[in-house]
Amino acid sequence: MMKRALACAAVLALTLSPAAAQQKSPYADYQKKTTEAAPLELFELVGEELWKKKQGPKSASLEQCDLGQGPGKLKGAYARLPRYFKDTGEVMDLESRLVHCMMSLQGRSREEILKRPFGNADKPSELEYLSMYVARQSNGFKIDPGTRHPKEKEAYALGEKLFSWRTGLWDFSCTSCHGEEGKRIRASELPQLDDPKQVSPLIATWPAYRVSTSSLITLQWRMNNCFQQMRTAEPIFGSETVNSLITYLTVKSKGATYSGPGIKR
Amino acid sequence: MITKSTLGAAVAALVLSPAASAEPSAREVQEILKRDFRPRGQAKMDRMDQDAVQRLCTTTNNKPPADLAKKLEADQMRTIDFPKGSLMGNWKEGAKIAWSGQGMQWHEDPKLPGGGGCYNCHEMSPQREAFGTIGPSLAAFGKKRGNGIEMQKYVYGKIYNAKAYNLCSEMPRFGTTNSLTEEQIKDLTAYLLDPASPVNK
Amino acid sequence: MMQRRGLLKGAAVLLLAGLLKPVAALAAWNKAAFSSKTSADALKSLGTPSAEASGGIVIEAPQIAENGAVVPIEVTSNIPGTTSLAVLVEKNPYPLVAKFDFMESALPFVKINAKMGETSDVRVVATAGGKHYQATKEIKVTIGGCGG
Amino acid sequence: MAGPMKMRATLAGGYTDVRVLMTHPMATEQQTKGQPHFIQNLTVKVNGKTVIEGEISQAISRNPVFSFRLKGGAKGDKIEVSWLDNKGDTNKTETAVA
Repeated sequence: MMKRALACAAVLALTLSPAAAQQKSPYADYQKKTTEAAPLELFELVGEELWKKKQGPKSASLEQCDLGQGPGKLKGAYARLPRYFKDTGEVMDLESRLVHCMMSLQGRSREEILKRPFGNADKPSELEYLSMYVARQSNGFKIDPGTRHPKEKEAYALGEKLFSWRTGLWDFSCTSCHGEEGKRIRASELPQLDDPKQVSPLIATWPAYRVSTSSLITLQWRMNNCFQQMRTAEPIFGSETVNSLITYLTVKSKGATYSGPGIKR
Repeated sequence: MITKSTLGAAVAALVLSPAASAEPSAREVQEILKRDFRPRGQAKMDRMDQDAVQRLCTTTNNKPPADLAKKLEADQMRTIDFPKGSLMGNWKEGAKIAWSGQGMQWHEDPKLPGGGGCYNCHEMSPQREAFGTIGPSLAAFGKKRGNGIEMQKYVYGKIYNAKAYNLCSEMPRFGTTNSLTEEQIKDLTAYLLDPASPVNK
Repeated sequence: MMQRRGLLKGAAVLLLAGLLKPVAALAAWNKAAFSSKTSADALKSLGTPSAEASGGIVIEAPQIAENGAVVPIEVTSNIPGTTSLAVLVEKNPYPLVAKFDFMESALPFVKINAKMGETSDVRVVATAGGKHYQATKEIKVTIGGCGG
Repeated sequence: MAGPMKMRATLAGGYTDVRVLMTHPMATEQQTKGQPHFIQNLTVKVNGKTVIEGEISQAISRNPVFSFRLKGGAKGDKIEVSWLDNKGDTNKTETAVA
């Protein structure tokens, strides 16, 4: 039964842009119903347990983690990331900041934390569970990443530059697939990611539960997987490159209402 | 902390125009990429070095000056190794290569044969309804254009190194990068040109 | 395959070993119905070989599902005295997906996520007052977008 | 051993809405080369009394989510949901109607 799903035999060709798709896609009803029925709460629950669990050499929880709104303040915190953090001197997205908190509060090493940054259906990663839990507390908040600090401006500018930077064995840039409206890769519509109208509904629903693989996916994973398909070397988790691309896309989505965690196909 | 950084930003905005202060140079971007990636599996760090073609297409937003493009296209043409005789292989093998999207990724076994991933971007045979639209439709390609030796040479060369024909094409250089073998490219050529191929039905 | 294992026997062994609470061991699972390869056979095994079409059964589901791995299906019976609902996907290798018995204050309503191998009719059979009723709804399944 | 469950039971215009989530692979024969692993039975109890008995197959999606409805109900009613899979593994969760 599921073999056919793996054969990648798509039947329906969509030419709608995602923005228009919200009203017109034949899948709109399916996506709405699947979102309502997705087991997101399960993962958020595990994320909450991990947030409160005492771990690491310092046997501490993450409850005092400062995601930009003060220690332990979770409401709306995710919607205001990425942003510049004075204590590290870097622009950080949620996952980078979580790694920072695990290191500083729990005394754990970066190597140990990032041994398995991306999980699978059988075993999501700690960072994926935590991302779901933290992101939920921003549901309904306006997306408002940092844009005023010079470092935040730098991150945006680097992200913009990287977006059209051709690289890797096959000469691709992000714009190869995401630079024009109305294109498809196989049967999947490709959003034009430098268009705020097209990128904001996507940014508003990460992290997400991926229906086709029953796994949790985050923005760090999304960037990593795009580079994998671009046939580059592997981007380092939470590096300036990855965080700047996330900053670029999130700033493009500024002002939209965060409605995640969501589902992806 | 928030007040402070806001203040800092305001001061910075007064002193410097944000675009001028923030925009990294191509050299800086290249250095950042070398720092922020690591080799994994078959994907080594040399993949992060922008070559002249990638650099020119990036800096000119894929619209290079004509004379420079001509020169670089000629360089790229010299990378193509045209075999003697017919360039048409087995279209049935070509079909498999066109359908497969595998190959050259860091998690993949480099010993396994790679695919062309052609359907990611092109319409080809009516047998496959899930095709992309990043590249032009290649439906009935040989039927429309014939399959003489000049056409064979064009198709073979285009798959081998698309940049020899259109410098800033989005199509990978399958032969030049050793992503496909000579035999595989011949099979794909047959898939596009052989009258028996489903592409031409 | 699991059909050969025999749940009750397995449970009895576990019970003897003191590994399973007795309450779980009481559970029954209609192996014959769930192993049937056609919905007709499954319905026979459930003891509902024939059922009359009824507008009292409402199947709320998307007309077209992007991915067969998760298809939300909501079923309500407005037929008075409904005591059970069975959900079948006609074209699945084993059509019977689930069967629920409702007692006491439970309303004949359930919402599930089902797997569908391909476009198929979904059939719901309700039992009320010893009689059987049914309704069907087609759900199209597009198995697309294997990328990211 | 079994992964977490989560349940919510809320009063909604004349009935109690119960939504329950279970962590389970719900692996099919095809996925496992003939060694499927899936929940077979689930039971819903209200204040200790069984009100729903479900028998389910491998065609229920991974990490099952079910919604049920109970006539009437009152704040504080104790709802309990338990499951048993084909390998003899079980889990249960309970909550009070809010």
